Amino acid sequence: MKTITYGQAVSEALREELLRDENVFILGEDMAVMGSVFGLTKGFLEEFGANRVIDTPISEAGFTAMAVGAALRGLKPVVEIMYVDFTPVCFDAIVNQAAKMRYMTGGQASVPLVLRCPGGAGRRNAGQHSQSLEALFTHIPGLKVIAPSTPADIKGLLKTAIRDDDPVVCIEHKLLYATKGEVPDGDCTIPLGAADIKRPGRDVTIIAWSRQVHSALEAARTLAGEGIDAEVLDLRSLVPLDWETLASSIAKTHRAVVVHEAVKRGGYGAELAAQIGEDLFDHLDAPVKRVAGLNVVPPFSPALEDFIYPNPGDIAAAVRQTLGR
Amino acid sequence: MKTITYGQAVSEALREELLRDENVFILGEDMAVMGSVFGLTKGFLEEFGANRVIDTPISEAGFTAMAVGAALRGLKPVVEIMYVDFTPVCFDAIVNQAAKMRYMTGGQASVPLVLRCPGGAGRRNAGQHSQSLEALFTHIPGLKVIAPSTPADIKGLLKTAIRDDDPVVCIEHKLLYATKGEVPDGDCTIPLGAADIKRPGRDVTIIAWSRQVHSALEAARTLAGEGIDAEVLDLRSLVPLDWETLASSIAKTHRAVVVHEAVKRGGYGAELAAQIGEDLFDHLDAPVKRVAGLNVVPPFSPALEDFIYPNPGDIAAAVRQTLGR
Amino acid sequence: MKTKKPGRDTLLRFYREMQRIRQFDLKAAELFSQGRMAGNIHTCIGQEATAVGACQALEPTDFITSTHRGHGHCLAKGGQAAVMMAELFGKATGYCKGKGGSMHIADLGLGILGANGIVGAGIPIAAGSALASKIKGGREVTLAFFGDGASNEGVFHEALNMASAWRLPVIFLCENNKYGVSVAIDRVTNIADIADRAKAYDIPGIVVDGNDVVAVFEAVSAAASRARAGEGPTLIEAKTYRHRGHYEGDPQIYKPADEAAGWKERDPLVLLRAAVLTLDPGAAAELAEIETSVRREIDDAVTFAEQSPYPEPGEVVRDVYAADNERSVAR
Amino acid sequence: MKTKKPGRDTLLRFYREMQRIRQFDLKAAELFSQGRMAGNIHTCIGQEATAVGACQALEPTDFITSTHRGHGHCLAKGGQAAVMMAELFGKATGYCKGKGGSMHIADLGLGILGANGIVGAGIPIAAGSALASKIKGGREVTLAFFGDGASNEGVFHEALNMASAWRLPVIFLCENNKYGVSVAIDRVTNIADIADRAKAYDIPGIVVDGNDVVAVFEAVSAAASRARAGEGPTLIEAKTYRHRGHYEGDPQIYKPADEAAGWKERDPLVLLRAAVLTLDPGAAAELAEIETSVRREIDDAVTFAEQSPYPEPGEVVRDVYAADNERSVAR
Ligand SMILES: Cc1ncc(C[n+]2csc(CCOP(=O)(O)OP(=O)(O)O)c2C)c(N)n1
Ligand SMILES: Cc1ncc(C[n+]2csc(CCOP(=O)(O)OP(=O)(O)O)c2C)c(N)n1
Ligand SMILES: [Mg+2]
Ligand SMILES: [Mg+2]
Repeated sequence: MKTITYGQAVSEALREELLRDENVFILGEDMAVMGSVFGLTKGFLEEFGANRVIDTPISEAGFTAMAVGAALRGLKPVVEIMYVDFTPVCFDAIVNQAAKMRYMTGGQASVPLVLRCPGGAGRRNAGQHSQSLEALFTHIPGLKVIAPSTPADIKGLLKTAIRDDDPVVCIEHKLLYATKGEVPDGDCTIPLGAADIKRPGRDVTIIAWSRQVHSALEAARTLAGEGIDAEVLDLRSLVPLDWETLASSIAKTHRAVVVHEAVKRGGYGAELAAQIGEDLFDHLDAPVKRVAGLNVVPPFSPALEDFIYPNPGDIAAAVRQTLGR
Repeated sequence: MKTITYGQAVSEALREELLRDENVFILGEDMAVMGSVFGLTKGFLEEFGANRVIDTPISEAGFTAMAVGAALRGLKPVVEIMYVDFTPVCFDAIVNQAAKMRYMTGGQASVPLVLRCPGGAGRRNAGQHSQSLEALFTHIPGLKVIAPSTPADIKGLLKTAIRDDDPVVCIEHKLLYATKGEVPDGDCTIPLGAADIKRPGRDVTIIAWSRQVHSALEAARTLAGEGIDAEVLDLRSLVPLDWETLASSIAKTHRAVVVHEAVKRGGYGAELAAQIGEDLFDHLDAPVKRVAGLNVVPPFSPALEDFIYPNPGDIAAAVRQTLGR
Repeated sequence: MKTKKPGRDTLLRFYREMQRIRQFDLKAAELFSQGRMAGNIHTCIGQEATAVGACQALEPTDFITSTHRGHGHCLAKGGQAAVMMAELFGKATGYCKGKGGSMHIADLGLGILGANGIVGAGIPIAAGSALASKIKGGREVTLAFFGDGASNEGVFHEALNMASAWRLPVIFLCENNKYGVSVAIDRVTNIADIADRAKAYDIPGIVVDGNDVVAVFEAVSAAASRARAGEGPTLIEAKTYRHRGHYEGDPQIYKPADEAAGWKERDPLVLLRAAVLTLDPGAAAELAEIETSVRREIDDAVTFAEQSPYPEPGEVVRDVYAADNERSVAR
Repeated sequence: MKTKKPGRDTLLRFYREMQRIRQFDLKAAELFSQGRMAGNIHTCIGQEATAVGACQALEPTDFITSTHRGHGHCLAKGGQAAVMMAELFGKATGYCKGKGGSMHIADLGLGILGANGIVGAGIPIAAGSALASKIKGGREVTLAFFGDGASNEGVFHEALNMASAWRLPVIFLCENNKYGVSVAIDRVTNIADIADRAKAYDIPGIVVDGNDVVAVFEAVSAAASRARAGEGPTLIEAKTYRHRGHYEGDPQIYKPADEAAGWKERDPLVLLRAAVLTLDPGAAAELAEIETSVRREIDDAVTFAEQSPYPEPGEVVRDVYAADNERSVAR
């Protein structure tokens, strides 16, 4: 065990996979000479050479589709789209190419591509640099989607994603990069589709992913002081979904609050609330509450931005409401 | 009143708006000389000239963004993206430009753009020509989304959409073009955000839009024979949403089934089920059921394709289940 | 480097391949018009010389990406008529188990990385395959087929630029058949030759008669040599014409009345037949034999396709994912 | 047609405009480094001649689209320093009520159709504005500012092609400052001059010294005349350099050590000052006066920005939609 930042965990995962498998390579803007704008691939160019760590021109649609082509040839590209907000520029390559190749070819083609997408608000970067867009990907069959919240989880899941034969979209909240946590030594992979109970509890299940796991944990600490024992379930992987862990948590607590930073309307929380409502109706003692982003464009002003996403207070309030307090 | 096809209704709406407002113009592939691949703009080039009915090159990202630019200048572009499946090619123009301009400029900019998107399965057109992608748009604040099911509705709503100051995505199911219905004479506009009860009923509310309204009506007829009186609520407009009509229907029936052709995971039905579960929990006598597309890529084979979207039998079965029969 | 002129036997091989495509597409059009085939059919009748000239210049270990109008490309790269016909029928024995249909034929073993229903999408995928060859140090070349219309998509620009910057072993082969559906390319583009766009990337841009199989063969051979020598990509524009509609059923009101006639005279099969007979006036019997044996191949393909089973309903939920398919399709 | 050489007074006007940009951005950088400003700041220090030369060649009724590095463009097109500074502070008095920040400055009344955070996105938006002029029969010209990096986005290609095909009154002005963030343009593009890409669309492609405000002014004036005469678009490449990092805080490890020095000597303000003094050695006092008065303007802008109120919390849910805003934001 050692304590490192989330950014270092990304970096270690990438480096270890580059070392392990010569088919892995990195493609994206500013990944080589600069070592990525978030400093995640510093030194990689020197260590792995210009064939395995590639600085692209600003041509997201082209290079993401090129990654699909390289993946069809058995390579394992790890592409960074500098901000998840830019994925609309290369959306066809993701949605109509990477996601659908296997099915459309009757199972012949594999696209073992990882798309790393830094995302999220809180840095005063305004409308086109602050979105949480995971729900655009979870709606597309053929894509897997992960959104880890801790250094250990991002390291383990990113490594697994790189080894996976399907395209995986990896959502990395930019505000997590500097956060620290313990990471196991060794190969520490984590399977896709395994949720993690970050805090066990009996009264309510708070379901979250990415940065909102930390808000949920903070809310749970506050609630503990009020005698409310909240379970915090970190999905980690949205597709595949660990329904078993989720269902058994709710079977125990009978109450669920789903939390995400993305816009509420059509967020992945809607899907979870719908499934819980449909399949666990008899277990529920209260409606499933969602605590999510406002249905607005991210504003720039520091005086406005913090209102758009949930904070621990919002989560605690929703839990109290769910419990009728 | 006259009886025309859905395709003719689209055509009439476009023509009447071109006549009414000289700022309206049409932009897209094969819209002028060919009169659109669905024959919807036949004769327009002759009537309105090459400045108002424009054949574009195959450059969706470019011409959709150009429509944004023209809209910023006060024109009212009506863009056709030949299949909604191609919107990922121009997704940035829709998601980061059209949708966000007003907000990012603090209310200065208007983007009165209509994006007509033929969509849907059933024509054996396989993975990249058969999707229902409305949920990609409903998740993006700044976009309005309509998905009318009848000639009268498409005519009235498309006309309103063209007059609206916000970008509106209009989903037109390709299998509806040949369907017929009565359309009122005159200007017959319909406001955005007004649902329509296509069949009143007391036992259950079936919520649907676009082509699935017809499947729902057929299911309702079958169910009527079994003594089940289903209300069929056609949303028509997904954003804005007519929550009042929806809520009062459910307050009456206490049961809801949401139906859509789009892939179930993350479809707009999830959002509706989540909202109903959260806000109408006490009214509900049964869980909200969703009947929706399979979480798969659209297959080509006639032997497979019909399994991917709901049919009236699926809807009737879900209703029976909801009623415990 | 100069490849030597194809001789009589080579031309007969080309002729067989072009006949396979012609007859396949004529048959597909016929079956479609009879309602025996579903979906959409985009024939490449009139463009056979491009597909065959290009693929004959490639090695079996080379790769191609194709388009919505891809039957010819796939047959020319070694695709089996029967397996492709079965795919067009939506049968379990087809290239994609019936899941892809006409627009998604692929055979990774033959180097066919896939037809594509998104105009232009195959261009960067081909460049990506070439990048894989460069990274792995392989000598394979990848060729992207695409239309004149596709050259106006942004990914054309992006892929050509990256292929140039990284000297990738890729050939961009634009089949300029004058139209993107109904829109004549000269109505939406001001340059006479799409090949001139190569200047924007400092790569060779070559115009070739797309109805002359030998001309295409030679141009692609030269480009493949360049690519294998590490000299990077080439843009080739093959001027050609589609005799039929964009899709079967297209009334083609956008074509000037007199246009087709000239192109019919320059039908690539007519040209090649004449070329063969010039070289060897006694080859008529062999040409006829080829036509007959190809007819048999195509008839057998139809029989195979018709007699093949449809996929089981359960297939609809398979192949979405390699791992965890069931779970990820369920929820 | 030839515009006559700008005289002494015109140059002094240019100088004032360039000083406004220089001092605005220096001040913004300073405030940012002090933590008094949030988000990201992309200064255009070193590129002022391009912004000013271009906008001075336009009429007030003309339009521009801008980029993430857009302070200079917006000031040059008539933007008020105070209102822009307030926007950078996220204040209610800013151009976008604080909702847009540095990357989204817009003033539709001044013809500023918006800065843009998506690289390349402004290019087709400008072409669309030009299409509007064509449809309406107006004589306005639209100019798109964009970087060297943006010229590798697909929309560059698509917009130039359509603008050429439709002869739109648009000017594509590429500010080639050698880098897209850390990536030198010559590492990812094989042509020496981005202007050469004009050949792919049969439009004029012109290279100009982007640090020479008169050269930029003349090139854009000529392009604007062409556009107004219905002769269509022009691609202009202005070679320039950014003195600071891509964003404030960028360590710039990717710049060769000796590179900056040469460009510092060719600082556009230094060049222009010298040009003015050559024309009129007695202008030193006037130049100094300009510097002082601009300093006052910028100081006042900061005061205005600092003293302005933040937007009310309720603003967060306004302006998403024009009609039905409340309902569509609620559900
Ligand atoms: C991105 C995208 N836009 C539009 C279409 C619809 N479409 C299919 S084929 C075609 C024309 C393509 O023209 P070209 O590239 O010249 O190929 P050709 O059909 O002539 O072989 C169009 C517009 C599509 N499939 N994908
Ligand atoms: C579509 C998109 N890709 C990437 C980015 C991140 N990004 C912002 S500025 C920039 C570099 C732009 O280079 P250039 O066009 O040369 O403009 P410059 O910064 O030099 O003014 C990049 C990659 C972005 N904002 N949008
Ligand atoms: Mg064509
Ligand atoms: Mg630059």
